[in-house]
Amino acid sequence: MTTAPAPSKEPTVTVPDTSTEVQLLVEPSSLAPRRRMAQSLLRSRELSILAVLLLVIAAATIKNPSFLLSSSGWRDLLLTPSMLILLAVGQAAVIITRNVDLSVGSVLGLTAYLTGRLFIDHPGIPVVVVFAAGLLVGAVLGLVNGLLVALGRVPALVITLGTLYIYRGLVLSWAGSSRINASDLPAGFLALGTQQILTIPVLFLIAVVVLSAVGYYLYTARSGREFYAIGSDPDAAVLYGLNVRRRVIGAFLLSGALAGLAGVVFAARYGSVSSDAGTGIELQAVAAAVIGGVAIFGGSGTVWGAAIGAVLLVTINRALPMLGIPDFWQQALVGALILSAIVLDRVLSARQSRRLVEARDQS
Amino acid sequence: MTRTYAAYAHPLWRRLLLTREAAVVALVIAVSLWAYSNVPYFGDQLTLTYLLLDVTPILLIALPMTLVIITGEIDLSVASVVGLSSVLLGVLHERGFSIPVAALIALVVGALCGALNGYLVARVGLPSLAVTIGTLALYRGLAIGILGTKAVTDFPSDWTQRASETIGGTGIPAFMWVFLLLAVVFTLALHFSPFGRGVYDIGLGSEAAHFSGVKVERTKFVLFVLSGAVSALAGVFYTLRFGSARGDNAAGLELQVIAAVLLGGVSIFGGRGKLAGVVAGVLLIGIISSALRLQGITVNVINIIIGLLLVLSVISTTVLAWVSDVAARRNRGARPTKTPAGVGTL
Amino acid sequence: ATGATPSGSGSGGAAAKLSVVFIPKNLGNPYFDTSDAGGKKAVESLGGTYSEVGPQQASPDGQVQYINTAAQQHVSALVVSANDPKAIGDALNQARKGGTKVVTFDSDTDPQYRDLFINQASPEGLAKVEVDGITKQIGDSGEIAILSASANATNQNAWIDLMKKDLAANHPNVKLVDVVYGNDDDQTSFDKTAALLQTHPNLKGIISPTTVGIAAAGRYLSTSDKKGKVALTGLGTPNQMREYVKNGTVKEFYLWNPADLGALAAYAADALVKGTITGKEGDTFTAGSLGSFKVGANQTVLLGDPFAFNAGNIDQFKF
Amino acid sequence: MRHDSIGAASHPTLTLRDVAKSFGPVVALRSGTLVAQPGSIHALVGENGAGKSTLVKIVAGVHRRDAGEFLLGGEPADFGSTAESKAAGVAVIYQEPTLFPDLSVTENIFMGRQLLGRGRRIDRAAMYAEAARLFAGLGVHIDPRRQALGLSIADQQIIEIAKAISLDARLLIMDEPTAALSGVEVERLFAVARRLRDEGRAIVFISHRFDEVFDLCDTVTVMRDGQYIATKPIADTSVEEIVGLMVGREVAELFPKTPAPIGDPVLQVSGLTASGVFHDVTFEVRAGEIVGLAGLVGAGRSEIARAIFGVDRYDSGSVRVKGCEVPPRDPAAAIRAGMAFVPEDRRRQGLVTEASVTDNITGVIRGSLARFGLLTKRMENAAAGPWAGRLEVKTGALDMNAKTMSGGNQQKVVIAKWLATKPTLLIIDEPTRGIDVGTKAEVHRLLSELAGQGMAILMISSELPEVLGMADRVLVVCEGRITADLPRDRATPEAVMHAATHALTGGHHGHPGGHHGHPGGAQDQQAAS
Ligand SMILES: Nc1ncnc2c1ncn2[C@@H]1O[C@H](COP(=O)(O)OP(=O)(O)OP(=O)(O)O)[C@@H](O)[C@H]1O
Ligand SMILES: Nc1ncnc2c1ncn2[C@@H]1O[C@H](COP(=O)(O)OP(=O)(O)OP(=O)(O)O)[C@@H](O)[C@H]1O
Ligand SMILES: [Mg+2]
Ligand SMILES: [Mg+2]
Repeated sequence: MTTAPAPSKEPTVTVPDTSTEVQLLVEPSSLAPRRRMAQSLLRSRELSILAVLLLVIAAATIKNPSFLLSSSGWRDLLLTPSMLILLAVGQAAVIITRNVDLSVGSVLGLTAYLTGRLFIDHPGIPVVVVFAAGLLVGAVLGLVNGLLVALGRVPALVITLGTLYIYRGLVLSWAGSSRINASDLPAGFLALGTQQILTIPVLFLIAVVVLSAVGYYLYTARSGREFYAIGSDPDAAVLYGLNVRRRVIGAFLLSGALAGLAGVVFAARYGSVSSDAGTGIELQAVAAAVIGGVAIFGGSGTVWGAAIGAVLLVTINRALPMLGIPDFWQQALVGALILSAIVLDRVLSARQSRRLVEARDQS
Repeated sequence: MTRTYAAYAHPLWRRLLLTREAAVVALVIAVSLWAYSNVPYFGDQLTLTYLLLDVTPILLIALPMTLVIITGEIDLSVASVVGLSSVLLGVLHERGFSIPVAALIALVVGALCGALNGYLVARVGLPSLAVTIGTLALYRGLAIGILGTKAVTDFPSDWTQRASETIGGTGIPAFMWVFLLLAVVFTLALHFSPFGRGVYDIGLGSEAAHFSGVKVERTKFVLFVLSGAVSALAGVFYTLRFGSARGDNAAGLELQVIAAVLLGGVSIFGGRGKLAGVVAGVLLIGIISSALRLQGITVNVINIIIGLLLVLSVISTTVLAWVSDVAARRNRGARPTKTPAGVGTL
Repeated sequence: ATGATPSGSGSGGAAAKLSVVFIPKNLGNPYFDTSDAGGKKAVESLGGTYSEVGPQQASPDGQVQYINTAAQQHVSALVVSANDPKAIGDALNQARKGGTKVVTFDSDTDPQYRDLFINQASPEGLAKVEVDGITKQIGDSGEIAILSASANATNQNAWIDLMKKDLAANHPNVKLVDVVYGNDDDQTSFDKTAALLQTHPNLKGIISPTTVGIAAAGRYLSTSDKKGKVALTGLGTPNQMREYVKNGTVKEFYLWNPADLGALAAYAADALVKGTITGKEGDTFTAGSLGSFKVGANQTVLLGDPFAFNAGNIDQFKF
Repeated sequence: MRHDSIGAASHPTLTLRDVAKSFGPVVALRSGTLVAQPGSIHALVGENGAGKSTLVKIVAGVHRRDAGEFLLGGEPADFGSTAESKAAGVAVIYQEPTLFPDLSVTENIFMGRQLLGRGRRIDRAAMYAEAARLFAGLGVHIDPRRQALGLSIADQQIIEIAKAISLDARLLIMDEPTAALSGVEVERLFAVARRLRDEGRAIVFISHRFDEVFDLCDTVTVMRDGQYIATKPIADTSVEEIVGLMVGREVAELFPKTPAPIGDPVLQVSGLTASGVFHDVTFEVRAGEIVGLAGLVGAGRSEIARAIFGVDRYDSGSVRVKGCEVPPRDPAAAIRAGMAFVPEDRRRQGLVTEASVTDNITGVIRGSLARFGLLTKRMENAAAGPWAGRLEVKTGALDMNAKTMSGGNQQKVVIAKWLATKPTLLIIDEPTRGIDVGTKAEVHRLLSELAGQGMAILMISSELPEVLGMADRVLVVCEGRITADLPRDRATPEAVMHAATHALTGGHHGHPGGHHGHPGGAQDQQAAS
């Protein structure tokens, strides 16, 4: 037996041969940190979607300056997508774990109606309590999804398709044909729908705060990173000893809570709620995430991308009439946009993996 | 010295009766009997007619959808193809095309829609869930774009009547012949042909199927094309039955179709399921809806019931496996042999 | 419970108890809530059974299912607001074959598919009152737009045609720049209003001849910097519009009394079922406290003139 | 029979006694026994399917044992998840790399236990630095920030190793970590392993390469068919003895290739190239001939076979069967031309494990079974029965799921499926991997018999004795090139190993047991060969 070098504190090992040591010494990267950051930013999906968004805004503004430059234009630009941002952020978190949540539209409808009911049945209830109630009810509904998916070990698509029907059925039974009108809601709450702080709408601020919190969590928390690991390879995640069930339940809980919050936002923004509020919006939320670069089979993408995707979807809808495209064609354009996003994603990732393989071959 | 084997581990009755399909069929019979004796007017011929007319589009689309899901893919764009073919039928009719010619063109366009899905999924290798969410928006957008939210309603009445006329005095819509024909074709293709075995193999292990010479790409492509064409046929029927071509016809139908297919015992992971179960699943939803409507119960409760059936039907497998696992463990008296496994995914 | 024999009433509902099914364009629509409530009161005062069913979204295929169900049940009368003048025709005729009387109200089908149409107001009158309202508010010149329900809603389209004619003939300086469709959906109507204001910066007025539309437009306008600068009028219910009349977004809007409309439809249905009228021109019947009505041309009964709601009178109305 | 190798340390780090584990009908482990001492490297050897990986996974908490004793540091242990075993100080390198392709290399190393900075925030800079240090220690050149996607198998293995080392565990288990590594990388790994040993940790090392076992380890435990056989100090044993214990019989008797008349060429491959994978591969296989394709794992043998069969693409070259060109990328055409292909990954490529025995056996021929395009279960069962019988597949009924069968029986089903196509050429990749000894002999007899009937057989095997025993001619593949074509009489282990390692820079081959490694051992061995 030879004696190995004395154990050092650092987990480094003296490399057997000095000549190879020099040659093989690893540099973290040959690029300066700032340039590397700039490069990876330039290549990121988020940035390319943002560029498309800015292009759309620019085109619409040139055609009609009030699209951006009037005070309503600026406000609507931020306000209109707020609700979809919330949904897309939750959806992105779920998709990153290689699941999907189709029930968000129904959850939104339920909490939107709940919001109105609370104001009608408990006059004078503080707005904060209503927001908390929406968040909580959404979280509970999301938890049900999460438990069914994680404990039942059944596909999320089927479960949330089922709960889409169930939750919608609950709203319909509860609301019947009654509806919430603006006059049922207190002025202070309705004002939230349009209030601005330094020209930034409050609802948009809420969306951005949520987005930042979730984005920060997913990027910097251990458990946040585990969302990605689980989506990237669920079997490997089990071998790593990650608590897959807890994270999946957590993702659904988050998505439900944000859909619940979006329901309250819906009530504040539109001022009237009928029992079919939010019908069909789940596919928009999935589409926003996909456009924003969240891979449908999990593991990659960011909530920032999903949020930009949501803004792009909504803004395109608003800009097309301005560009002289009849609004009837908008949906077709959205479809084409989704498809090109997926195809682009494939092209980029193919190029990326080719680049990585080449890098390996050369090293 | 060669061994000989029993073909089956279980007798025929067990293989027929202890299956998901049998359970759904039993449920259909039970619900029908209950409705027949408890729901006023459920026994009427008219009920049968309307029930079948209502489920016909779902029945039609469920046929190719079953095959698509068995290969492990999904097609969310079907309802949009229904809308698009409806609009085409309307617009072409307005331009003076005869109904058969317009319908044929609609079918071709439907097949092309399916071909785009198939190309992106099978050839390019993109996930079908994402692709068909995109084409769901695209095809619906084209439908609405072509016609706006206007409607074409002046279809010749002999054609609109043909869509809902019944066979003699049976109360069964004549259009069921078309479904029956397609159902026979799809059943032979899926359950009694080499092609169908390939479809199952792709769903159970597409790599192994590829290694055995199954043309995985081509099979998937063909199935998406079929899905588009049959959806277009459903669109033609839908248009003539309601005498109205609108861009938003059948919006949301895709989820009903998928719910029915899954309820009928098809696994969303692919590889499992039978057309008989799917047809029973569609009928089950139709019968429940019809019976509840006749009792004056509205869509909300129907929604809840469909949702619950769907959730219960998928977790039942897990629950049953868990129960038999517990039972086996108790018999063996061994320590738990738990193996952590990944949770269900898409 | 029925056995195999088709019970109920195979041959006309004369012997059976009066049963009336109301099918609005869609459920959850406050206008129809009010009108159907009026119908309910009337049906019950006549000793009949009332029910209301309908689709979630305002589409003809959704309505057909409920018409079919009513036909299966052999109800004595159907009161329908049609989402399409033709698409639900076959289903209605099927029901009539089974002995059900069909009354349309609010939005008509082609005459061959129903026994009677209860017209809330003459289309000419409605179109005129809305055009007069908006032109007065904008000083008879400038751009206006219309926010309608779905693009194939029979009544709205008829009114829009009449408005266009009226504008061309009597208001040469007022330009109708756009007609958009909110599909009687809160969110869509709201977003369309926003788009309308952005696309046409010089817009001075909006007519929304649908209650969901005018409420959504009122909500958007009252929260935007165009409040008070863009006039809004149309057909709305006082409960939904109270807020916007009081905060000055809307000066005046119009509507008949929907509850009366529903009640009149119910009385007409009853008269048809009892056989007091057959629906031909010149028939007369009494509609409870609403008085006596006469069937006009095209088997149509006219409710009366629309009513103008404004800050001065809105608090007297609770519907 | 038990033999605790290194004297009486206070407590062995790991003690397993008579541990058993079954997967449904498959008994993976009957009585696994292993005692690993601190400050010692313990080799675990045994044939494919002996149950080594299963044993490892029980210690790691992936599986729970059905029976037996499991002590860690003298304390009873029973892990329900890998998190628990990690917490108890067990680090495992699994046989198959388990990386998250979407995440960076660094995240892969630290997932679940990332270094935290202020506010429990992940400290990426510290992690990158730490990863760079780990890689420097292993002497490899991997950018810590790059994505794991696209890494070579060797690089993936390095990352697994870095991951395990960084765990600072008292017990490190490595399940075939060297399978994909080159000589230099192996030497660096060994240096690290020795250092860890000298720090007093216990290491369990699994490998099929005896030279490595004798180079690195202190003690060796042999397993066979899920059973503990023996534990020996390395110093007191020899390769021959270990092989004897592993196989349980004389090696030679396993490979009863009987000479058969060699006929015309059936398969002619010329100039086959797929850039980055294999280059200019040219050879032929004749009727009645068994050609063995030997080489190290990762040499590209499977890729060559897959390209010939049309599953994978290739850039240039041609494949002919009986003189007719076979189109590329079309397995169906290859099958029509008379090819059959038993792939190496039975569970994913060979079988549709979720389908029945019948469905699998008729999987390729059902097109020809169909009458008027129609096919019934009855027709399929009638066709499958005789083939299952001929290979003596042990199953209750033909509609049993292939999943429930043992590996050997599964392999019989795969072979039956291909024999049913009546091929003229059989390509068989790792014919006996994970198959028990009895079945192995049956498979060999069958191959021999088929060759005798005039079938051309191309056999890929990582088991040198199998190749040498069965093949009429041995082709050796090294780094994607054919480096030797040896007739039976010239195919000695030395010749094959020389050709197999010919192009490798730090190849370590030759005589096992000779060198007890020390830094710079790679160069020494190179010189010795
Ligand atoms: N999850 C499983 N389900 C069913 N059978 C399994 C499973 N895992 C392993 N086996 C079976 O258990 C037996 C032992 O496998 P194991 O992987 O432990 O062997 P090994 O000694 O590691 O072989 P190798 O040298 O090929 O890695 C094999 O027959 C294998 O097919
Ligand atoms: N860049 C890569 N990324 C992922 N897998 C790879 C890569 N390169 C090679 N592999 C895989 O590594 C494995 C070993 O390579 P290969 O099949 O060429 O070796 P072999 O000589 O057939 O050895 P064996 O069959 O004994 O493993 C194969 O499964 C191959 O697919
Ligand atoms: Mg192993
Ligand atoms: Mg191989």
